[in-house]
Amino acid sequence: MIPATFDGLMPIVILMSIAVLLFWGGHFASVILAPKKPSHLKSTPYECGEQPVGSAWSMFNVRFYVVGLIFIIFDVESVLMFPVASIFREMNDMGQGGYALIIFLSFISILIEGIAYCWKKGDLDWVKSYQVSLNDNNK
Amino acid sequence: MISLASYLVISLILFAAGLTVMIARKNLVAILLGIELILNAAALNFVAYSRYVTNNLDGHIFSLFIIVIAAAEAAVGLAIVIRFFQIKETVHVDEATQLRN
Amino acid sequence: MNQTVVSYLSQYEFYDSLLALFGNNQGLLAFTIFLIVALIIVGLCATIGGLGTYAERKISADLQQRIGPNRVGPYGLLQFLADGVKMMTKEDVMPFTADKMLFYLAPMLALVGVFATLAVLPFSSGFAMADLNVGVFYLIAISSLVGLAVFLGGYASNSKWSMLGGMRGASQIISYEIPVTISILAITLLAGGMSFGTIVGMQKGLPINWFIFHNPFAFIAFFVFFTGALAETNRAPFDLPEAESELVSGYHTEYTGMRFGFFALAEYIEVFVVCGVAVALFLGGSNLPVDIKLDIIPIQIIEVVIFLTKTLLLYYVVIWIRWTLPRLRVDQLMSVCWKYLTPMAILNLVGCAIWLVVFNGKSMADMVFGH
Amino acid sequence: MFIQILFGLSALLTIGCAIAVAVTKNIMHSCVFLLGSLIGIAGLYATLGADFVAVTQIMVYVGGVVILMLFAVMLTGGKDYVSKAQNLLGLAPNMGNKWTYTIGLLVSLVFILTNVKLVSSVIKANPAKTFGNEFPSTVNQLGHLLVKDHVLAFELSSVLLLGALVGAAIIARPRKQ
Amino acid sequence: MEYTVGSIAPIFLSPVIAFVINAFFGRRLPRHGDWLAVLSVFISFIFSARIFSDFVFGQFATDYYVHKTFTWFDLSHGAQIFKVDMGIYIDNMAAIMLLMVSGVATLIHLFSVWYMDHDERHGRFFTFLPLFTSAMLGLVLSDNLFSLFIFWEIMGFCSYSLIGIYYEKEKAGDASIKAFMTTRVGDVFLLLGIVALWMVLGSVNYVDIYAAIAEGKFAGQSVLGISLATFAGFCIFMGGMGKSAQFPLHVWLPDAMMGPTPGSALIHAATMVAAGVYLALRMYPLMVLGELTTFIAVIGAITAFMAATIALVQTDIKAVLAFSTISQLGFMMIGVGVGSYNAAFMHLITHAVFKACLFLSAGSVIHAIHEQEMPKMGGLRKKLPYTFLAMMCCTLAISGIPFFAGFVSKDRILGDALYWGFMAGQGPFHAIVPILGFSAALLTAFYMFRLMFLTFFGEPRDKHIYDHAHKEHLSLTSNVPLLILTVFTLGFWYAGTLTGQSFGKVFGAKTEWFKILVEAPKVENFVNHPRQAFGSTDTAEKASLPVARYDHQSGYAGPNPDEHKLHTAHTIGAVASVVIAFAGVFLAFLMYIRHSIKPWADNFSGITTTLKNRYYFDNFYVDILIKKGLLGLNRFLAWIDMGIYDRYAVDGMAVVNRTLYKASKWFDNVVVDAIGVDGTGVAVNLFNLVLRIVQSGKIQFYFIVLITVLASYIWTLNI
Repeated sequence: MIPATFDGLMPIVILMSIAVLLFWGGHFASVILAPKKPSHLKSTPYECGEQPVGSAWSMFNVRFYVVGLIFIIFDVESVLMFPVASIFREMNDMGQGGYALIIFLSFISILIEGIAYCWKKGDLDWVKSYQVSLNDNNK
Repeated sequence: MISLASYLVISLILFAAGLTVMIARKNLVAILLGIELILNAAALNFVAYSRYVTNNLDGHIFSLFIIVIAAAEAAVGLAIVIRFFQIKETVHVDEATQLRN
Repeated sequence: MNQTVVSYLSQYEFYDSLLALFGNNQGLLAFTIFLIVALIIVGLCATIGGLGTYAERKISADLQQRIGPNRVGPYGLLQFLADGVKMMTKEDVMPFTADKMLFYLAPMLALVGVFATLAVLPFSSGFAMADLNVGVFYLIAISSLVGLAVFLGGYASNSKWSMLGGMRGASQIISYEIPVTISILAITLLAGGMSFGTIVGMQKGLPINWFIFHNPFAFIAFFVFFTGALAETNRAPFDLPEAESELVSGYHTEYTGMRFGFFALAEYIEVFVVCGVAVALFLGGSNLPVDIKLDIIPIQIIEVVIFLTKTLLLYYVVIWIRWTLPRLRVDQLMSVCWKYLTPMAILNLVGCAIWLVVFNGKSMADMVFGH
Repeated sequence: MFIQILFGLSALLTIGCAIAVAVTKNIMHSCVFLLGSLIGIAGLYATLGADFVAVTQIMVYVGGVVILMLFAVMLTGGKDYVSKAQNLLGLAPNMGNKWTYTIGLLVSLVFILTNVKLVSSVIKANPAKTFGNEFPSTVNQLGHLLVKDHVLAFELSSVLLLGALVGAAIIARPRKQ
Repeated sequence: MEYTVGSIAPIFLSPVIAFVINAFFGRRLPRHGDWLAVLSVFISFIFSARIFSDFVFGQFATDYYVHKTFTWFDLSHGAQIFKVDMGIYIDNMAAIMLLMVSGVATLIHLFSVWYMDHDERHGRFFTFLPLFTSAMLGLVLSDNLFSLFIFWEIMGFCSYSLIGIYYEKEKAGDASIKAFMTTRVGDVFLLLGIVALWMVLGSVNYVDIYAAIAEGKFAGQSVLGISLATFAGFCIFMGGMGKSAQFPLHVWLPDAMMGPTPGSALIHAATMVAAGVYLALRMYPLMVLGELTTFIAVIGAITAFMAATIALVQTDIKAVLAFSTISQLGFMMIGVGVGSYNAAFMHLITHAVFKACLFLSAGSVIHAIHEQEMPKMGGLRKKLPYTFLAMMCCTLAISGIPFFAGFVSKDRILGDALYWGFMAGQGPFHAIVPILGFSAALLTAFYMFRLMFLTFFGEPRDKHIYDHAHKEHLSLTSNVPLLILTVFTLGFWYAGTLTGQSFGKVFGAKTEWFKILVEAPKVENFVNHPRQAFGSTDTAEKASLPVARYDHQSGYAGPNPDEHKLHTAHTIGAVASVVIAFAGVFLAFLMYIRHSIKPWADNFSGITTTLKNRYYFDNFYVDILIKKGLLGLNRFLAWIDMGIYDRYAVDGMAVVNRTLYKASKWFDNVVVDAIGVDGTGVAVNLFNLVLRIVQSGKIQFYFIVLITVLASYIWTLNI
């Protein structure tokens, strides 16, 4: 096994730089090649030919946030599960598979509890979430 | 070679930036941004010490959990901000005066 | 394990002479090799991405009993070059209400996120640029930049269609990241590591050794992964962020010229990357089905060809799905993710863990053929 | 050599973006600069050989926290929402004015001066070390630590996240007015 | 035999799991999860049976034990050791106890499925029952007084919940509170005892205590001027008195019959009350060292006699059984006191079996006729043949008729008491113990047969009730548990050669396996006791079992030089108890079947009233202690409040105030108005300015303060 070196991280940086350079290059090319005839009407935001009214930066529904919320919790839980998952086979070979399984399953069970809660409370319903929570409050 | 001091200085600057954000900004979301910066400064210190001082991975574990807690804190904090906005129609921190008096 | 192109090449004699050529500066040599390989891969992927647009149009035409592009080059093969040139020569329009900085930044973020994933894609046992210990994990993490780019693109345009598309796109991408991540977690569990080298190395031999056939749960996990990946790349039937019949063009409504081109390029390369990851994780990657005694270079070429063949087959499937299935509604989209795919993915993960402990890491093939 | 370059780039990104977070007047830009800063920190983690932590940083922050913050900005009125009541009350603007910045910078200065003392003592206590170009994989060790030494924290973090999920969902869920 | 945690832990854990599941998901489960409770306890029973067969049939020596510990918490700092171990301690006694508890509990659970069917508190009942069982099993398994105390309290809580399960009934609520509070009195003492031991020994492990006794660590130690052994032993015994309902803390047990009958069977007959006796047996060396045995014997004798007399006049079928329980517990305490260690333990086991059976039978009767008053019963043996059979056998057993379990054990206790009282050369005062014991035995036989005759024999006294009684059919949940328990009321299970340790007279009760397997811990064996980590398999060598045989010439092969005398005492005791038992039965027969003797209630009305009022104990506690004592204290405090505080402090204050008022009026006019008001306004404004900055409610300001304070703290650090 060849130990990893920091040079192994080089491709990531190189590729990112290539992406940036490519972007700049393309941009530069378009600056050179593309015609430039700006007009006010041309640079209004597209709204099916109508004059846009107001800014698009308005308030959005909370359900977007709730989805993001569930996502971030799951994201973090999966982050914590990754190291455990990658030593799972090793522990199993060492004869500690049962222990690892219990640890792992109890972790996952709490995860499942979270999704079950959100499911029950209607946070996973895109349309109904508002009505469901209205009913909840009436109880 | 990179020394421990450089990491500490970076972390210090991060912390100071976060501190400035937290004090100077009046937007609750921006204050949360400052908190993230401060937490990251701390986590960076943990990892740096883990490599330069203790030579074990406990610092990594610490910063892992800092990240976890920061995520949880951001989730709950932003939820509170959103709720606050729904009630008060503003995210200005000095308007959060319900508990006054 | 942890092979990079450089460490792979360093096993051979000509590496030493190369090293001498660079004045024994290992870092510089590595940089040069990496740069060359990166350019090759980027070129390859850009070509594939470009050909992807051609293939998409050709296949869709086929499915709809049309001819499709046929003017530029033989069979219209050079159509994508023509498209590229067209984009470069289009006027670059930015809405005056836009957030200039973010408008500029968003396509770049998408491009960076997609290109950075290429670093760990295992084209062959020696042609992977980097085999990080956290390979798959890195890939998931860095590809979430694309979701951010979609959101920022939608936001920066300050157009209602873009904003809606951006919000939808971001929430869809982050939602579908969960089943994908958990399916990958199941594979990590089975392989006992996150590096692509480990994962692909575990699947040596006949197709029966692939992880998709390792156990029933992994089999389901593949489909969960693939569905989720389709949604993450905003492909039909999950192309809600850019649903042309509802949102004009979604988050890139306001993008023109080269910036639009970069968004499109990023999207097509991401589809390619996702297919490649599916191949590496579930379908045996670049492994040869049998041991062939050949020189190094031919084997590498064969492996690359195998990998590309599998990937392009999946790519075909993706296009096929796009032109076959109708688009989901946004509430269906969310319920598919949270109520079907995520519980299934968790179930698969639990199932794989239990399978691993109960059968002591044996696959179905091991039990049938008795290793 | 590469590691120094990586460190330099990351440090530049981190510090530059962190300062930009503090300086910019646009909350959306502030979030995006925070993203840059966090990616820079991930790079710094990479230079410390903490590959898993680095990727976790990207995964959680880039994929999660920053998107959540952007959502929150959108949900609280887009770019920079200033309520009418606020104008009437004559409060400082949301993104601060020169007075708030003066106070903030002063406190930061105090903090920096204080910490210079701490940092210098730490550096005195820890003689410089040099490391080779190699770094061992941390994933497996982290896994073992999580499963063995820190198993309680591991399980409890799951409970914490559950609590955060439930609590935040309850708080954020739309209600009848 | 190798014991791992996996083979021991399920005994305790499976009912706990059933409890948790039933507590959280019981409502969702079919039949409220009663099957789960039964199953879980049955699993415990199977694991216990394995341990039992290893220990008893494997003929382990008396001093062989399995002791596994793990560190619960360790707060040691330097030389100061503060470490608490938890663990498992199993010897022969615990093995037998485990089998008894889990077996009886299984049958009771099974019976409850039938008894509690269609009851509205079905789910709640089956939530607490497994928890209760697990606590008792945990108590038996525990290796130290701390964990014993924990399980002790869990049992207290469970009994509270089970007694008060019909909490809407005022009597049930009161009874549960009474049970809880009365046992709390004992528990406080128990905790005191544990703390006293802990302070001196630094450990409350049984083995550590035994070792300390052997090493003489108790010598010279004293608490409050009393020697430590006496103090700790007394306090621990007080705990046992509370739990085992000994005089004078017995008042809760009769009231505790308000709960469902199977609950009573489990709590107040078979297991929980046995915990006190079990504790006394475990701490026997401490009691001996503390010279408490006489005290214990006397308490036991008083309890036995007193409860037996009260039982004579009770008309509620469960009340009779409750008092008989107290009486039998008194016998056990006599056994502990007079040094008949294994007989006391044996009586604990036999009593658990037949008393559980009696309670279940009573439950069966109550379920059939929905009536608890015996005067309204009669002639039920035709309607309830299986219950009658079961109850008859148990009554024979409890009365001490030969060939039944009670005879075997009670006879030995009485024989030892006889020896202890008359022949061991002690003072004449000691004779009171055997006398009261034998009297109680007589009364036991009498009142139990009174119960039988009133319930099952004769003509039905209430035709209506009799006609509405359900005819009994054999079914797994209703009668079979009774019949199974009935089988084990036969004497030969407990006597003689069942386990093949010795060839001897089967019913002669002289070479019982109990005698060989269970004996008081020999403390000197524990001095260098081995400890094993919790997870390890058990590897300690078990000593081969010395076979004790009775020899007419030299007595037992035991250490007692007076074996021969003892044997004589036993012979006398056996004969006497047989005679007494039959006399009791005959008396009951004459009174309630032949009616040739009038029941004595009419002759001794004063005594009967006293007995019916249970010696006015409840009245004493309520009227004297609480009303007089507590209310008197209250009144005293009220007097202090009204008479002293009000009169002098408050009224005096008024006078002072009035004076001050005059002074301040002047002051107000001159100083305040002139200087104060305006000045105060200015001052307040100034003060406000400062305070407003500090107490702004603005989080950012707090943050600034925080950082500033932190910074200044760091500056003061000398680094």
